[in-house]
Amino acid sequence: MTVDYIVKRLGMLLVVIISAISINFIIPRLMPGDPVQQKMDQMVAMGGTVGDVQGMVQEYRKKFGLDKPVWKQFISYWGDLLRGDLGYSLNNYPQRVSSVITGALPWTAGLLITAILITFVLGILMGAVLGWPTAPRGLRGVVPVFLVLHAVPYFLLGIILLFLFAVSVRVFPGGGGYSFGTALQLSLGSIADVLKHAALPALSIVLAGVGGWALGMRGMMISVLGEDYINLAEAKGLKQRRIFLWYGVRNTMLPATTSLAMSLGHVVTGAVLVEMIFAYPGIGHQLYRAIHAKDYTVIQGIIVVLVVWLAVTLFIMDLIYPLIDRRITYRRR
Amino acid sequence: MATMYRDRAHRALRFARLNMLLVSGLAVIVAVVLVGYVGSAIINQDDARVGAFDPGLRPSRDHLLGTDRQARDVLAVLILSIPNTVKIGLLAGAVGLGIGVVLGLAAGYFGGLVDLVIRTVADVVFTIPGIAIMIIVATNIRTMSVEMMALIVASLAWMYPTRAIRAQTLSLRERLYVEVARLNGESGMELVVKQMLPNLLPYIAAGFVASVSGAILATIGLEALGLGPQGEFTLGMMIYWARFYGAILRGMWWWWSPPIAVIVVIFIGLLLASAGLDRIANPRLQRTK
Amino acid sequence: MSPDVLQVKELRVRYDTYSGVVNAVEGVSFSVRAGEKLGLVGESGCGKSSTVLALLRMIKPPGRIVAGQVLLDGVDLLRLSDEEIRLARFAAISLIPQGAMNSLNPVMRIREQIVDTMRAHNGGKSRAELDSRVRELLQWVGLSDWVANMFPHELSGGMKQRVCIAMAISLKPKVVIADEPTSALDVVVQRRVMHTLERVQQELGASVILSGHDMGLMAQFVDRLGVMYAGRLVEMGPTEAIFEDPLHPYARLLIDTLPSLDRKGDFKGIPGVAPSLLNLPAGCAFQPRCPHAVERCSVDEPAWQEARPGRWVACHLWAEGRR
Amino acid sequence: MTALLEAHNLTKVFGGGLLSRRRTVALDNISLVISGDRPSVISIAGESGSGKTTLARLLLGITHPSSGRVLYRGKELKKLSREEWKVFRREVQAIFQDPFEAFNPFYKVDNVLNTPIVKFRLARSRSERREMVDKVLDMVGLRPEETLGRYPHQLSGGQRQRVMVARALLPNPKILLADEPVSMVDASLRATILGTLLKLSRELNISLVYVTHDLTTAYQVAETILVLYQGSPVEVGDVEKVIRSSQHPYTRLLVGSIPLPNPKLKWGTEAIETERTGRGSGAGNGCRFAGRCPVVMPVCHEQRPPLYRTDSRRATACFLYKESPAVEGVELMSALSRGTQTSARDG
Repeated sequence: MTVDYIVKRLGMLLVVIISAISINFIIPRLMPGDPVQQKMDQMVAMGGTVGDVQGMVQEYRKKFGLDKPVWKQFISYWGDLLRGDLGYSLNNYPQRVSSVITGALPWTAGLLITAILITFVLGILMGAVLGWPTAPRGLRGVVPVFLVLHAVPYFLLGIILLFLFAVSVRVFPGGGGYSFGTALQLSLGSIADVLKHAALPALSIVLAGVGGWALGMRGMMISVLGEDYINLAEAKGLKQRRIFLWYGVRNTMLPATTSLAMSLGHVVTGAVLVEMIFAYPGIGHQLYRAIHAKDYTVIQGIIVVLVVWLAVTLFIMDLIYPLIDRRITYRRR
Repeated sequence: MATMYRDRAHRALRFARLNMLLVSGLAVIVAVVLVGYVGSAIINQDDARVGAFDPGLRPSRDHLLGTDRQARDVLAVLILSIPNTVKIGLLAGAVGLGIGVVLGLAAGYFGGLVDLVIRTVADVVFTIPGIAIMIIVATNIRTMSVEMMALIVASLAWMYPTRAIRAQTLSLRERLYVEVARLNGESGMELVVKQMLPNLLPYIAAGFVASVSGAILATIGLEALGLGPQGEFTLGMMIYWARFYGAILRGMWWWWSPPIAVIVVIFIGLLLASAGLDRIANPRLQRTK
Repeated sequence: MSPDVLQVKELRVRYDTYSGVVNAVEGVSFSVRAGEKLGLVGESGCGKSSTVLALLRMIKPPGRIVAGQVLLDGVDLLRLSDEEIRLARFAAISLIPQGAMNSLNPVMRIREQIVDTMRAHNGGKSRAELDSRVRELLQWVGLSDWVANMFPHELSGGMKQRVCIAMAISLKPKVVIADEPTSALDVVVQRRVMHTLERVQQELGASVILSGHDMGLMAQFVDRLGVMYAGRLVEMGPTEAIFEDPLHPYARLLIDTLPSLDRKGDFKGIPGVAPSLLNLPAGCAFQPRCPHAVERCSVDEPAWQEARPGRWVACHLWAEGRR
Repeated sequence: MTALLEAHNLTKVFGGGLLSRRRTVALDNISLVISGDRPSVISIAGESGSGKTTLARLLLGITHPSSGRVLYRGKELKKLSREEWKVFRREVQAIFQDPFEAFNPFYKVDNVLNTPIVKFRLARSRSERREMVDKVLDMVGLRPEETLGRYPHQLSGGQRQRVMVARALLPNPKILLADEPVSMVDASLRATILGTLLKLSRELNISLVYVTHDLTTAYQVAETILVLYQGSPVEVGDVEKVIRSSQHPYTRLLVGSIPLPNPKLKWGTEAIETERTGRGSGAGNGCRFAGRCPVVMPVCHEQRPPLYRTDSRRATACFLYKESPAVEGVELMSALSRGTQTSARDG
């Protein structure tokens, strides 16, 4: 791995983050209407506290820095971001956006990382075996099932699972991250409770994802099996298992990781919606609530987090490639 | 003449047999679209009006799929929703694909700086979770319409086709037959249109399918979040309202399951079609039995 | 004369394709003596690669071996169980593949790939023992020690092909099959690789079967030559004798078409095109292009027979009493 | 009289742009002259990586040299007007190595034959067009009824390559650049195709540029030969001299490695170096062959040898011949392109 390569990837990472966050800043300001004004109008319409609405709007505008010229806002926006300050929630004024996010992030991270890893490993294994000429018949029979599951978007599968296992048969809780009214602690009971709540959301991500992975992996496996080195490995008298793992699967790992990276985006957005379905206390659920409450600062903050998360994950992936395939640093030159 | 016709028919049949996937995928999609459009013409549109019947009725002879909490006939709403969702998917897919083909061809053919700019922009946008941008845009739009929805979704449906077409153009550009065509006196534009484009068709078709399904997926996601066209019938909005009124936890399965079923059927159709197209584009995947 | 190590009898390989059945190898019989270099030469699609791959039972679907025997020291390789043939591969009969460029696993170091071959057959050796064996093998094929630590993309084509030779001899097989081993290499590199092969072959005392399309390479390398056409052997004999006085009209024409530095500006081709294996002419497959064809040639398929001591040919011109 | 096609000191460097640091010199100071007053055959010989295909692309105007000039009828390619460019495009034609890739799989064979007639306005009517196609197919030994109306995959490799020759003949070229035209064709057809090419070049007054790695066929076909090693000319001159009594150590190595189809003339068994060893690996200022050269001298690592004119019709880029006068490539090539009739077999 060359310094050159790392620097290039790092540059790409910065470009992605900066442009996405800039878009995040610019788009709302391009749109007609003033979010604070809108928000105030809404509050006035809903609650009875009719006072000096215009005065309040002015005050809020000042507080959120909306009275300054756009370029100044842009600079202070970046300054705040770099300090980790995402501002206040429009809805629950004294609460900071960053605290909303830090409260939700561990839930999402835990759920997503586990689910994605399980999906990836299961899918890859299934696909690799399916691509092998002597795949067991039983496994081939399962494929259509997973393909149909794959055709269902994550969160729709979540709805079905919710109905099946939390409404019809009440084996799993119908939502949330832990049982209402209990305090979270490091006890076996508490952990089991958390796992129970995470099971259905995770299952929907896994079930919907495995088929796609398996299909993709099968394709890669078949094209690798057409390579000359597989033929020679067989001629060398190697055992099937050795050829399968070290000559077949090893060589699909690069394209597989590439597509893992590419699909992360889908998984992340899909997972956001899964959280919404299960009212799972991660950032997806927070995003849904913020959208409903038109809490723009929280929406923006969560989107910044999503963008940075994805960009950083892809960057890490990029750093892993050369370890998987030694040719990569040469090829990309 | 007759033999030529028979020959063609024979070849079409053989192709259909070889590519059952593509044919059955297309058949599924056409069937859904027909149900949507023909059904919309047949049913009584008033059945889908709020308060038309009693709310929350279970499926019965009168209401095959029951009624929802807003007292609408679920079947009527479902049928009226299909054309709108299909419309958003096709519109967004076509716009996305159009942009993708033009950019991909330009990047692949001109190379150099043009390629660098297009590739970087596509890579950057690809790395940004699309739904994030769409949420930002959608939350800032006062009244959402079906067409607006399609445009928003299309703005993020062009990267996949751009990348795929670019990669293919890059490899086609190096093909010897393009060189030969140059020696035959063909100019730059002719090389693209006459030599490269025909060989890109399977990729373009695959790109279209990919961007249509991406667009439908994104649409439904946005709608489920509550960012869809509130006053229109779409499959995603059906799911949104069902959730909004707690249909899932209340066990009103007849309300939320039909739109999911239709969406799944559409996606299966698209999946089959894209697998079929994949076989044409990468014949190596075709396993000889 | 040394005894035969390998006897191939009435070998037939068939491919079932969408357009029909292709008989890629049709009743090929020959034998290889100990320490001999045998060549199989022919144009593309003549069945030479299918023939040599069939010896290792490496024909992949849609192809299959439908008949014949491959006797290695009297044991029929085609009748062995899957595990037995696996153990025989490379230990008794090994392969130097056609596309050296792509025949090495891109994600494994050269050492591992050589060690893999040895481990698959006699597992229990220590790391140090295997390492020194790798070094010895690399030295044998004229490569330095550091090559062991390289990945394939870091080596040149000629070096990769020599790594393949090192693997092929690592278990001291009786027969080494070289399937167009230098077809993608430059002439200078080709010469070097062929020298390497010749040297290790002599030291090892193994027999080599070289398949290829280049008559020049055959002339330089092999002791005995078999000429193939449309899935059949049409002539076989000592290389010098064939070049001096080819018996089969196809072999004669093939030799005459070769450009050489002796004759200049004299271009002779073989008229017509090679027949499609899907649709062979009746009788002798070469008959439509043959300048000496007689009536019988389009009726009977000529038998494979010994026309002179040590010289085999399949042509009616050599049936008893003619010529 | 100006020559038809001239290449003056062509150098082509790849990479070295903003994004890639590595520069590869694909071609280094190559000159070529084709007078065109009679059909001549010049061969460019070299192994893979010698830059011969890059040279072919430069001569066809598909890529541009990093330095040096390509002149057509005395005018630099870059400066040709639109009309002149059309003439150049028509008069300088090519056939390539791969007879499979040369066809667009989307079209029938007819397409590649009709296009030049349409684009260069060679025929006034459909029937005239058909006549022209039939005529060129006949010239290359193909029967129109067995060729036209088919897709490329329905023809054999030899047939396809002949269609490509026919295509190149359609625009009535003055120069035909043949880039490894027979290396992917079966042995039994090679001679036929080369023979056809040579015959047509004489009959139709077309000069051939034969690019190849195969010294035997180069010897068979060409009058003049240019041997390249890693983008540099190592030996240039009459083919008889260069092949029969090679001077440059690399040419000798090449000639010595030809697998002669004669079991009685075996290769030498002296050790040969195929991988570069030690310093002077071609990247520096010295002779590019120094790292592999059996007779390397200290000077070889320090300086790039110029072409030394060792006799009237040949030059060698090697310090072994530094007693002979150095010569400019263009000068030598113009001399070679003139009057071979008198001196082809002299010296």
